[in-house]
Amino acid sequence: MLTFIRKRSVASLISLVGLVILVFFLSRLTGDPTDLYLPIDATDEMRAQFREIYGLNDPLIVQFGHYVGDLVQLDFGESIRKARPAIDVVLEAFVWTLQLAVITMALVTAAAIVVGSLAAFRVGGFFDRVSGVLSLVAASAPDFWIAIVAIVVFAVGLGWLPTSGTGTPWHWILPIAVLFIRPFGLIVQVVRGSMINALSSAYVKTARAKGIKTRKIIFVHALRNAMLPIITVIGDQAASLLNGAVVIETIFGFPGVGKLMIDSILQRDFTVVLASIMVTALAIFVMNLLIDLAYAALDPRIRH
Amino acid sequence: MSNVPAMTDGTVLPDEPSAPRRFLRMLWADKFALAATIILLVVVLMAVFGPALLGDVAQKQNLRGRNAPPFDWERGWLWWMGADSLGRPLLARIIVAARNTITVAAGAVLCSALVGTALGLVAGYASRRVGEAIMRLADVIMSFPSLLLAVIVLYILGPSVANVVVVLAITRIPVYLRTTRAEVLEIRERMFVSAARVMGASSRRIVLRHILPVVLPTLMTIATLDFAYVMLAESALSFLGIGIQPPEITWGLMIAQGKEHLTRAWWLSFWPGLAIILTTLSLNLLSNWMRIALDPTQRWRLEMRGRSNG
Amino acid sequence: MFGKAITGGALLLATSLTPVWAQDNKAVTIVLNEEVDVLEPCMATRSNIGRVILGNVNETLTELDVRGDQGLMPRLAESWEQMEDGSWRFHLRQGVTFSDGSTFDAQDVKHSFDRVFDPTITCEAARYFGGMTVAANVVDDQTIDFVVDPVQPILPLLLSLVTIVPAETPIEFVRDPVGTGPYAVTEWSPGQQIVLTRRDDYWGEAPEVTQATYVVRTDPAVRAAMVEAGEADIAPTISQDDATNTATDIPYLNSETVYLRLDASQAPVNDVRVRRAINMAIDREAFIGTLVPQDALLATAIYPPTTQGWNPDVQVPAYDPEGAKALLEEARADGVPVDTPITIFARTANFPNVTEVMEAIQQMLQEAGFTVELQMVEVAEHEVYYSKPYPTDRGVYIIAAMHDNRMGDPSFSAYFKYHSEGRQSGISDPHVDDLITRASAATGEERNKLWSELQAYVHDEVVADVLLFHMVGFARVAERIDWTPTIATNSQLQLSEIGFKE
Amino acid sequence: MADHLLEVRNLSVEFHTAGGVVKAVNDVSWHVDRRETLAILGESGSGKSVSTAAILDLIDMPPGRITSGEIRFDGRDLLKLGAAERRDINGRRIAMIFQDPLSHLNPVYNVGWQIVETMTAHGQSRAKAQAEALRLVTRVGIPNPAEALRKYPHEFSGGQRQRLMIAMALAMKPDVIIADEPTTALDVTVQAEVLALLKELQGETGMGVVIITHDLGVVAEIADRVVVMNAGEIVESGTTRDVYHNPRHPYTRKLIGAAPGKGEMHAPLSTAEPVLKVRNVMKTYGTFKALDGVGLDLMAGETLAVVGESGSGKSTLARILLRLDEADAGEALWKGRDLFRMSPVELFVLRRDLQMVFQDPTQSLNPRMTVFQLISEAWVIHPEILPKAQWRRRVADLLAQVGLRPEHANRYPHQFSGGQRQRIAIARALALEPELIICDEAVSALDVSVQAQVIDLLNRLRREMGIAFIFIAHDLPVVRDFADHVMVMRKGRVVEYGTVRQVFEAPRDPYTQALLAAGLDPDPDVQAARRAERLSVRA
Repeated sequence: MLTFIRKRSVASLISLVGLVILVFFLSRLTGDPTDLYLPIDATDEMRAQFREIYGLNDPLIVQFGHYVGDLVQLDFGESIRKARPAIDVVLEAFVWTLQLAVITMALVTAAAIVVGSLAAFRVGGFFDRVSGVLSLVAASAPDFWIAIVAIVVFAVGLGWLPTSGTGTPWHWILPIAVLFIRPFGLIVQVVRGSMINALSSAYVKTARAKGIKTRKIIFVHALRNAMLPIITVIGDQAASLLNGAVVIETIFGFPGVGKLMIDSILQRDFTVVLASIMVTALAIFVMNLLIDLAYAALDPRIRH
Repeated sequence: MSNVPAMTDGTVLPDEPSAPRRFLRMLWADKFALAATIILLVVVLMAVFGPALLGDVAQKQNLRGRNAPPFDWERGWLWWMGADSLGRPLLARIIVAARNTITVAAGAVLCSALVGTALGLVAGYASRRVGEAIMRLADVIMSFPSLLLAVIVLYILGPSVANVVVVLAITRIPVYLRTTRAEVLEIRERMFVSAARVMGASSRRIVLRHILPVVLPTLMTIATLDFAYVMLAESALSFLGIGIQPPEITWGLMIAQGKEHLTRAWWLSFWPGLAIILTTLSLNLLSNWMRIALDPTQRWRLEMRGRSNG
Repeated sequence: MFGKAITGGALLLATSLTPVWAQDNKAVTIVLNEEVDVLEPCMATRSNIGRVILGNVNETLTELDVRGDQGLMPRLAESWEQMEDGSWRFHLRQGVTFSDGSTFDAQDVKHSFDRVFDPTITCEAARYFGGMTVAANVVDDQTIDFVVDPVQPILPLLLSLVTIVPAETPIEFVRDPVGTGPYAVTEWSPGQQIVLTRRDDYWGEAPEVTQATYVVRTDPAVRAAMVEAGEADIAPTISQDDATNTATDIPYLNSETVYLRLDASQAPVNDVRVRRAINMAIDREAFIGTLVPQDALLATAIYPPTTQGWNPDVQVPAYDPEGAKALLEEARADGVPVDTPITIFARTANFPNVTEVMEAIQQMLQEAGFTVELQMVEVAEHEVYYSKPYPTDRGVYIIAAMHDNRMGDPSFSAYFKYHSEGRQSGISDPHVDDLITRASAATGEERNKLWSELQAYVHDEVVADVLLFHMVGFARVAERIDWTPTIATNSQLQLSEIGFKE
Repeated sequence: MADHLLEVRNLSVEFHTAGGVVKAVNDVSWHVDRRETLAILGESGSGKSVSTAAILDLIDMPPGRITSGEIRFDGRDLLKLGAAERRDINGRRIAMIFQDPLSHLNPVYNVGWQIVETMTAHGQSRAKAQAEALRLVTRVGIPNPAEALRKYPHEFSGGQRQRLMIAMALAMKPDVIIADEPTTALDVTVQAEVLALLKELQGETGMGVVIITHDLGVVAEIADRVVVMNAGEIVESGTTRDVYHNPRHPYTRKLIGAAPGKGEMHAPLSTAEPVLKVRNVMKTYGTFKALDGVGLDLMAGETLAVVGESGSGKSTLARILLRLDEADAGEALWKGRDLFRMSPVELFVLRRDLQMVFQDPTQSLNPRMTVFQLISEAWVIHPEILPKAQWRRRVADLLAQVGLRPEHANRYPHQFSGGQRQRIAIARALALEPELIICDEAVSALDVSVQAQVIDLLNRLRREMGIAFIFIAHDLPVVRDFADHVMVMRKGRVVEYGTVRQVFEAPRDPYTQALLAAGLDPDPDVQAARRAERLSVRA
């Protein structure tokens, strides 16, 4: 297990280094933050001064050298826009994203497993068809559109929920509900497919011959075997949530890392972009490790 | 041990209908898939002929007739869905926008599928080291923020339909790459690959002639799903203001523009939203159908239904 | 810090389920449209920061009256006069304390100035002092002299842009601004909210609002919805389309002017007939009340009509597509390459309906015989085209932009937009340069006369640009609140101006 | 009619398939009594396991449908009971042992859990069930039973897994045990042990046993009575001895006739210079020694059988000779040139001479290529063999040679039966006009009658075309009729090498002797004698 983790870490580290280099240089092709940060009628002295303060006059490679030099001391640089350490800004936002991702994925997983398993049990049955169409619609809908419609209906029209923002548990309901839809649609389909496979396998026949109750066959015998591909998709979906649900965060005024990322990209706040990439990459790495551990926990054949 | 009896040596082989007829029959058997196919055909027709027929109407502004409500049967059929904030008929715009929408989605899916599959085949069949290197590349692409990529490409190359295709294609490459590689790793151990090697087949021949055809159905299923995904991604880019920009039109862009008027003129973003949902839903349904129709062990489900229905 | 944030999140989940968006009586919630990145007083001229702290937390020596017509009014300065040598002397208010308890005196003013010009931090307020050197000399605790080179006739106006901080403030961006204003920052959770609380020891009259919470929603529909749903009291900017309720949605001239900058160095735009034709081809009236709010004004200058030296005689070019065509033909006959494709670059989300407005303009120009492309670009790319040095490899282009001058003096616009050295200028005309130089140095009626002359000359003779609209913004104000937006609402929102209806 | 323990009466089941409605079983009746063993004998597709699936409510409906008949148990018709009642009978009164225990045991739960579950599902307390599980696992002869309960199915050998499966089936002391091909995937020596265990347990509990098999030897070893099924119908039934000695139905006669190991043994050809000389081949995977100094000689046109149980290294040897795997050491001289040291170009030329027929034709034929494409691919790769114009004709010739029809050329592999597919695979090998064909378990997956046909085909090819064969098998009787020399392998080593007559009639190595002894003879009398002998030895 330890060698496995070490191997994985090395591979991830290589990717991360490549990513940081790529992002660092490519992002700097997209214009000078000076022009974006300073007002349009700023004086030339102010511009020169700004470039001096943030070391933008140095050749790119020198800037990169400085950046890496700081990075090895765990200094992720200063956010130009927010005038404070980029890592603080990112971690603050990431906590929100993490909570959103964890809660959403927990709900999605639970719901999708139940719905998908029941659909798989009677393939072609009424429940299968209804849930099939619903999950497809869910997987096909543009989320920003749903988000706005949801605000108009539930917050403005009915007044049941706050429109946006954070503060109380009520504020979480709409964003989570909207975020829930797409992964739910996708995962239900994967659960269904995987469960159909599992339910048609030989050991299920054994269980039936043993006289095991149907519910137990589905949720104990078949489900655990069907979990591997399901966990893989859950991981993929969770990873994309950890990268930040830009659209949803923007609409609901949720201070997550996706919104931070798009703002920083548009404002060319490179240190924040790089820091958020590294933080999310680390989070996804940890999540992938957890997924591998889950594989091993679920399937003894993988343990070795 | 299957309950379904297999044919023994002496059984006479039943004659099978030709492949196209067979597929038509299977399509007929699944009414959802049939409806989906019809919708997609309509969309394709819109994309092919729409701009030529309605291009001018769709651009003709009428500031005084802006946000005209839908279901006004008095006016021409083009106005049945209402008009947008510049008084242009929404129905005509949706028809014309089909081309860009489909071009972007099809272009991105095609490019990413081609590149991803090619890399995946190499990664799966070449030496370990090459395979690992390609996988690391895939990791980098995967974790490269797609929005940043969009901003970089569109900043350097300018916002155009072709460049949006490039952005979306790059972000989707890893999907095909990983799937292909995983499948290749499994298929290369199969016996018919060994059989080909015993005959002296070259690696190229084994990959292209033996492995690729087996991977292809899976890739096609993914591509249909991805088509839907890319359409949504394109509209999200437009929504965030870093995708395709007017005067080009896509459905996603229409939603993004219409959202400003959502409280007063819901139809501006409703119809293109519906168009997207219907198209992606159709693609999803079709891909589900394909998963069964292309799998010889599942096919009977459709063929059975087709027979009892017809 | 990580740990703290997690606890914060957990606490949040643990809070009771009662909707807390219900408001306490004299507290208000204001929903802004743009993230507040820093709360640095010297950055208060930035609209998102200014709306939170300007006049609320930090005050300035002088203040422009935007509600009445009193012009420049005293705030932390009680009076001022210009000395013989052209320098200015300011007499400061007494008995003023900062929210940290320290007393306000001339040293604080001097430090605030030094901070703005310090090379180790980039303060936005410095931009208004370009091309001049300012020395602040403390005379005594209540008196300070400003020596400006060259002599600056509108220095008191400029001082309405410099916020005063205590002399102890470090020369780096602060996160907890200390000021003399009626409110102090009591909470700032980045990304969530900023809370200002009323100070008891404020020198002036105590305002009605006890506490103000600022939240940010970038989507205009959401901002409008929040006020409607009672979650917020004031949304200073909502979109025109959401402004459907006349009882709560108040339009206001927002000091922004939309225009198309023409680059007179590029053929065919270098021909004045072509520039005139462009102006004549656009049906400005058609936009009013459709894509642009009913209350917007057609522009004849790049600054709003409330500005000094406004020339009421300059007329909006009449919509005359036929005339435009004729002018084009004339130019074509003289060998001007009028068929050269021209690209309009406009910024996405620059103002409401910007895309639609630009699409309509594109069509109008095409109908007049121009070959026009439209490209919507994001802010960074827009900047590439907008400011000098202009790119030379992108063909002939027109840039659509919006300019803000809320200071009431044309000098905040003229040099940048029309002087041949100006950063966003598209023309190079010696007479214009001369007028600008003279007007900037002049005072009183002379000054107004020169500005008027410049306005007419640029508009009618040079045809430097296509002036479109003085824009209108909409604020949505909850029914219980007594507050109206002003032309300065884009840059500040003084809580002391807010009252409650009973 | 007396009341039997379990009785199937006039059962008919049909399935909906791509080819239309198929009657899986038609009007089938049989019964089993206490302490009795009934064998249902049939080849694949005969419908032999359908009726037992119906007993345990294992038929998926759709696509299956029971059209008529009843299943009497305990005086009730099972088919008329509700799902809950049938669940209560399953596992408690009637239990099942499946073929291929690896896939029939749930891979993600440990075996203790699975055995205990059988009991708790029928209302036993967990503690009692756990104690009972330990007893059962001990009883079926698993070493370290307490520890074994915590292990997972993949951690056991095939024979142990089948023992565990039996333990699980016995948990509730059922009245009837149905065993579906319980020994098919097992090595011969293990097969004998498992059958003996079943017999012993039946003696202890007095249960009725229904055993489904395609193997006459199994029937002879264990069954009291037998029903023979073909194409969904019972063609013959009676006591085992009666059916074997006086088969009335032609199908039964054909089946008995096809049983291998009764024909004339080959005499090796006169000594000639060997075409293939293999010396001292070594191969290790990690720490596992797959091949440990293997060597052999093969004369032109002769057949060498390589026999061994799973893990003996026989398949590794085949793969290494064809350079699908690389040997660690050793040499293999093909006509004097070392195969292992050939450059890719030399190897490419050599491919024409050395061909292979794989165990499972379903896997070795690319499912997406037509028969024509499959066979002609040889000439695409080696264009010098045949000009393109003659491909069609030659494919037709080859198909005729292996007993298929020319019009089959345009079909896909899945449209053929297993035996036909293996013929296609042979035709493909022949297309390259090889001098040596390596058959890796080429007939093991086939039904007995088909097996005989394919071996006939190979025999003919050898006679007519002088092709040499290396014939890899796990089963001795199959090679008896076919091989010139036999090589017996065990754990990567050659334990015995000699002419077929030497090996069968005078085996020197104890392992060969054990292999021969464990083989089941289709004659119940022979088996009875052997059983008696075993018992006397033990006593």
